[in-house]
Amino acid sequence: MDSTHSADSHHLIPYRAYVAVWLALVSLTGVTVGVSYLDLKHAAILVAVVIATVKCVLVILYFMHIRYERPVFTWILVTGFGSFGIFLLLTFADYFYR
Amino acid sequence: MLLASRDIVQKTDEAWYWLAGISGVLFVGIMATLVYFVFKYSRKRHPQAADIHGNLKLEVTWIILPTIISVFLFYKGYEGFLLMRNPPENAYEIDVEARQWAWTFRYPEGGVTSSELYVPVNRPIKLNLTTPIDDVLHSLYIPAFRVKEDCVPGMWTYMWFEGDKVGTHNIFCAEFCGQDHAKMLSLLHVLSQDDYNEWLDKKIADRFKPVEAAGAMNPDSDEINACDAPRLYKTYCASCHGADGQGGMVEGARDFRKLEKWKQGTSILDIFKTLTKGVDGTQMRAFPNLSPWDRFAVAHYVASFAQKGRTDSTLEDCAQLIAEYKLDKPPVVERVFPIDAAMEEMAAEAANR
Amino acid sequence: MSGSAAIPDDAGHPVPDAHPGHHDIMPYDPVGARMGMWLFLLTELLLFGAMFIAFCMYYIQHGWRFSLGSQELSTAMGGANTLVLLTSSLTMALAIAAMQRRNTRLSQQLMNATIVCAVGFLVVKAFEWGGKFAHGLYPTSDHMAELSQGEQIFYSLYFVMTGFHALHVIIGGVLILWVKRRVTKGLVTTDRLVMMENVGLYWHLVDLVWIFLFPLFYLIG
Amino acid sequence: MSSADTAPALPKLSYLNEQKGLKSWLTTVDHKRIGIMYLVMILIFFVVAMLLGLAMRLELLHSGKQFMEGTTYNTVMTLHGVIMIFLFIIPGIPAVFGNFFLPIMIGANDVLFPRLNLASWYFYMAGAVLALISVALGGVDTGWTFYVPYSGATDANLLIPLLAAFLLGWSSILTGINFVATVHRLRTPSMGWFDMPLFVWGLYATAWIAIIATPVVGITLVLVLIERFMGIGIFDAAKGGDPILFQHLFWIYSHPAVYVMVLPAMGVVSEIIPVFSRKRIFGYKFIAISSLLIAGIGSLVWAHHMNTSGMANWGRVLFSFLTFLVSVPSAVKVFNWLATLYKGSIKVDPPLLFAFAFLFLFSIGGFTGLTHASLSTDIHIHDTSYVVAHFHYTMFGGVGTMFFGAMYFWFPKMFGRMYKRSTAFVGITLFFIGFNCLYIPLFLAGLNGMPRRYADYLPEYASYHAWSTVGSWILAAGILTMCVNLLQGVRKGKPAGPNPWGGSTLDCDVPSPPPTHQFEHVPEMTHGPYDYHHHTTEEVTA
Repeated sequence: MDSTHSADSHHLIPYRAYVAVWLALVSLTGVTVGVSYLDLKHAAILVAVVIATVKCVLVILYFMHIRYERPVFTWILVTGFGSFGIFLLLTFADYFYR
Repeated sequence: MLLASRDIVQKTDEAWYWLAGISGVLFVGIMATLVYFVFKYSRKRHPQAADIHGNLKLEVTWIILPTIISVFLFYKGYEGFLLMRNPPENAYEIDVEARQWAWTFRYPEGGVTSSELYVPVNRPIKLNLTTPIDDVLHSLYIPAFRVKEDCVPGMWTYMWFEGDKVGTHNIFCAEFCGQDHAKMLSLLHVLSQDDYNEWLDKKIADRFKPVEAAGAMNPDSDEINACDAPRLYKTYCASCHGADGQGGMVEGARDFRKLEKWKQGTSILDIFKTLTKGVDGTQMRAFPNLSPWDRFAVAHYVASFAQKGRTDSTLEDCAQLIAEYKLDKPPVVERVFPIDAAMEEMAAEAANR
Repeated sequence: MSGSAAIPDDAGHPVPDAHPGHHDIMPYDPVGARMGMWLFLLTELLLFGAMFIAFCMYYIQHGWRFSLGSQELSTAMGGANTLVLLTSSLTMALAIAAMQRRNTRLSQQLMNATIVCAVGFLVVKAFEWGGKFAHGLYPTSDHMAELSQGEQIFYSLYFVMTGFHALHVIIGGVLILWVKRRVTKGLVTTDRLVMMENVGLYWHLVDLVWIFLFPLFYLIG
Repeated sequence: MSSADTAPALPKLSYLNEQKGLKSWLTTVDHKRIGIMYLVMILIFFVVAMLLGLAMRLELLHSGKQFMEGTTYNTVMTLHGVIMIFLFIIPGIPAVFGNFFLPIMIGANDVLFPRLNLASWYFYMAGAVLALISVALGGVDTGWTFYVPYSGATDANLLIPLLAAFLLGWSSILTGINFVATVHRLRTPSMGWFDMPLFVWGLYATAWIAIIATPVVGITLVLVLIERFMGIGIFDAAKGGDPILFQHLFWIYSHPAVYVMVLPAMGVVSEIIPVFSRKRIFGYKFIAISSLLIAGIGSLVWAHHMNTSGMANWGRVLFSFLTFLVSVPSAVKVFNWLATLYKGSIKVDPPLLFAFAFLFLFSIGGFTGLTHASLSTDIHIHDTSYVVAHFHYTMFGGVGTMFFGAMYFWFPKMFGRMYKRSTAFVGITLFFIGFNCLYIPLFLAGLNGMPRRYADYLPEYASYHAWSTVGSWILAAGILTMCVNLLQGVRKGKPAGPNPWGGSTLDCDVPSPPPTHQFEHVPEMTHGPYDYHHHTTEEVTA
């Protein structure tokens, strides 16, 4: 059972690391709300999505431990997000040119 | 003409023959090889199999060859497609409305409509397709000209073709649309220019029958009944004024059941004028696309929402209005005529002179 | 069980089975279980992804009318909910970290905090939706029918997407309650933690979806 | 099933009879038993849908109404499509043969999540039961594509069939998750990625599509339900929605779904051809990787289904190009199979004949697919009976044929008995003749403009339809022969022994039928999955 145990308990991440990530997430939320008051027209949605993506990566890497999992997990994620991205892009090929 | 529809047919068929030819050769080749191997290397003749793992050169060859063929065939299809999606600018435009389960073709001249499509020969025809917002998808398909396009609610799509000889062809609905999908058929009549003119003249004459006061004022007259006022009202008025004339579907749309404060009067003739000219400063627009008989029919229908208290007009008033708008003789309908055809005609006239 | 017990562990070596002879009990394979969970999360992602695709395409078609709709939504409420969810994500991650350190009591308290956040989120959401309904802004309402098509589709998407998200919050909350019970009963321990980790992953996914929903709906006005 | 132990040469105990009684089946977590349970249900639904198909052909025997009204025909057509696609061909090979053989072929005793596996079966059954309930309520007439706005407008009860499709989607998602995780975690330690049998590669690629694409269609169908029952108009043009977006979301799943169907079938072909030509598969890595490429590129081509839908012209061009590209990995597979036969030692047994039938029919399906990828020709033949024929050549001629091919190949392993060889040949021949007689006329009718989903047709198409209907009878006779042969084989076939075809994959090392617990020890990979020379080389070194 020892080896099973070692399979399960990866890095013990210090509590304060989680809190630091949380602080970063909260401040990014503040930034995205703040930016929304600037009059950016259609760029607003792009900025919002970029900030959201950064937040998303933080959550995935630290809260969801992907940084400490083996590489195959990253590949699984890349496949999923990549497919979504490609679906989105290819659908744009219709709507942009309508 | 730079692009003619017979080129659509030709390009499409050409692409098809390329596809069928290359596919056929490959298919027969594969199957022949298969049969040959099965006989040549049957266990009886060839008891010990060779030990071959693979061959990189062969693999690369049969990756690159199909890729080249694919790109070539893609291009062949693209050529015809380019033609199909770029109608000539001087194309004769006809609007198509599909609904369960019938086609309505609307011509540019004076709102003429028909349920079968009539077009002049040797003239590019552009069809603008749509479906009413509460209907379902349809697809107009003319196999003889290899063209097809869906009719989508709330959207305009298009296609074009050109008939190169006089004849009649099938029109199908190709997008599944329910119970009578298989019966949603129509015909395409390609007519000579003269026959087409004759047909159009007759349709226009039917549509712009000179108006007489007695018929226009009597809601039960044959002419009024022929106009199908309920359908016209539903199509053009109900979205703002409501199915029961209650108004208020958009801000300021009048309630036809109450007769207070009508800006331009409440009589049949007043409503007719409103339909003809619209109301300035409001969303009420004019409806020149409706024939005079249509407008009288709608006016009667609108007036019927409020039975009591309406001021009636007399036959004399009506006669006066008919004279004012010159409704007693058929109007001159402007023909949509391609520039090059007009030039040719003028040249011919000049030559005759 | 020796045959299928050939679970490669982290190093790729087979792990001897804890229950030899019992075919129907699979060996404990935390990496496999997490992998399964991640694959499941991908399906959730694509499920919301389809709705995000719809959102983007309609945004292209209706652009500024979406902004009109967005102005009607309360940034304060949305922002508050964002903070609540982020905090709940933190407490859930900390709860797992506490379990890894064999601190069961702290872990349970942190899970309680997570559930409180979940309930708080739902309460704010209920007020928000309630406000919309009170203004006659709900599907099939007359007021909704009078709006422009762009605003109609914006609110349709708003109700559907935040609705599905709220459903996931509820499911996630129930899962956390369930896993907390298992911790209490001693079924989830530091050595067999994967069940709790997977619930945690699910909860973070709920957070992830909201991270995108919040700016797209509340901040484009 | 337990009658299997009467024959002397069969193993006394196998997964079939180690436990007895219906309950032991319904609560089993054994991947082999779950595979058999899928097999039974899938065959039942196949026969039902086949009868519906025969009824449609009979209605179309002559022009004019025979015995079905428009709506009745549309309902029968929808049911035929829904059952064949969601209950037969999508789960078909993965759920039956994947469940049974994937763990055995990678040297595991079960899938990674056995209870989830059973849950998938119950999801399948729940979907199936709902589908049957919807039939009892009068069926639906929307076509299996459930296109809006018609699916929002029809009078038919849509709630139950859409829920059924949703549940069936979950069934295949869960199976997909199970397969991917199993391949990653449970391969016997000595088996590297490129030591896996190609059938496993096919299943692996398929499972990925199921995971990635199925949720998209799942939520789309739910959105249609929400639109219909709660008045939220996501796709309703009157409320600012776009009906074409539904088609995008629908085909994002439903086009890759055809690869979900066909990749496992190609995997079976890749197993059969080397075994019967006693020769290592040619270009193993190319076949394996082409499976992934087909899955990958195949996910990017969905909008060629919408070539006339009114989407933007440049979108159509892009998707046409991508569609052409997907033909390349398919071609690579076909060429490699051919090369495998070269200098082999070929014995034409029934499974190999099925593989040849697959090559013939699927090639026709593939080549006619090019006419759909090509922009201008597709505009002409889109939504005509040409599509119907093309689709049936790939799906039925390809996947359906290989479903039966897999049956005839693995039947001895699954039941420990052999079917009648001569009857098998009769069955395949009838199947093959009937199939071509049924669908070739539809190609021709389509080229001449016969639209699809028509309950009736103009007299000029009469002869095509008459031929086609006659073909449907021959085809049905062939399928009947094939099924009866197998059923008789289950009951009184001769014992087959552990390795009747002389294969080299791990499943050939376990008894037929296998015991519940198939591997007592962790199996060692002493030779590759297609290494038919290993006996001789071992003897030589000894």
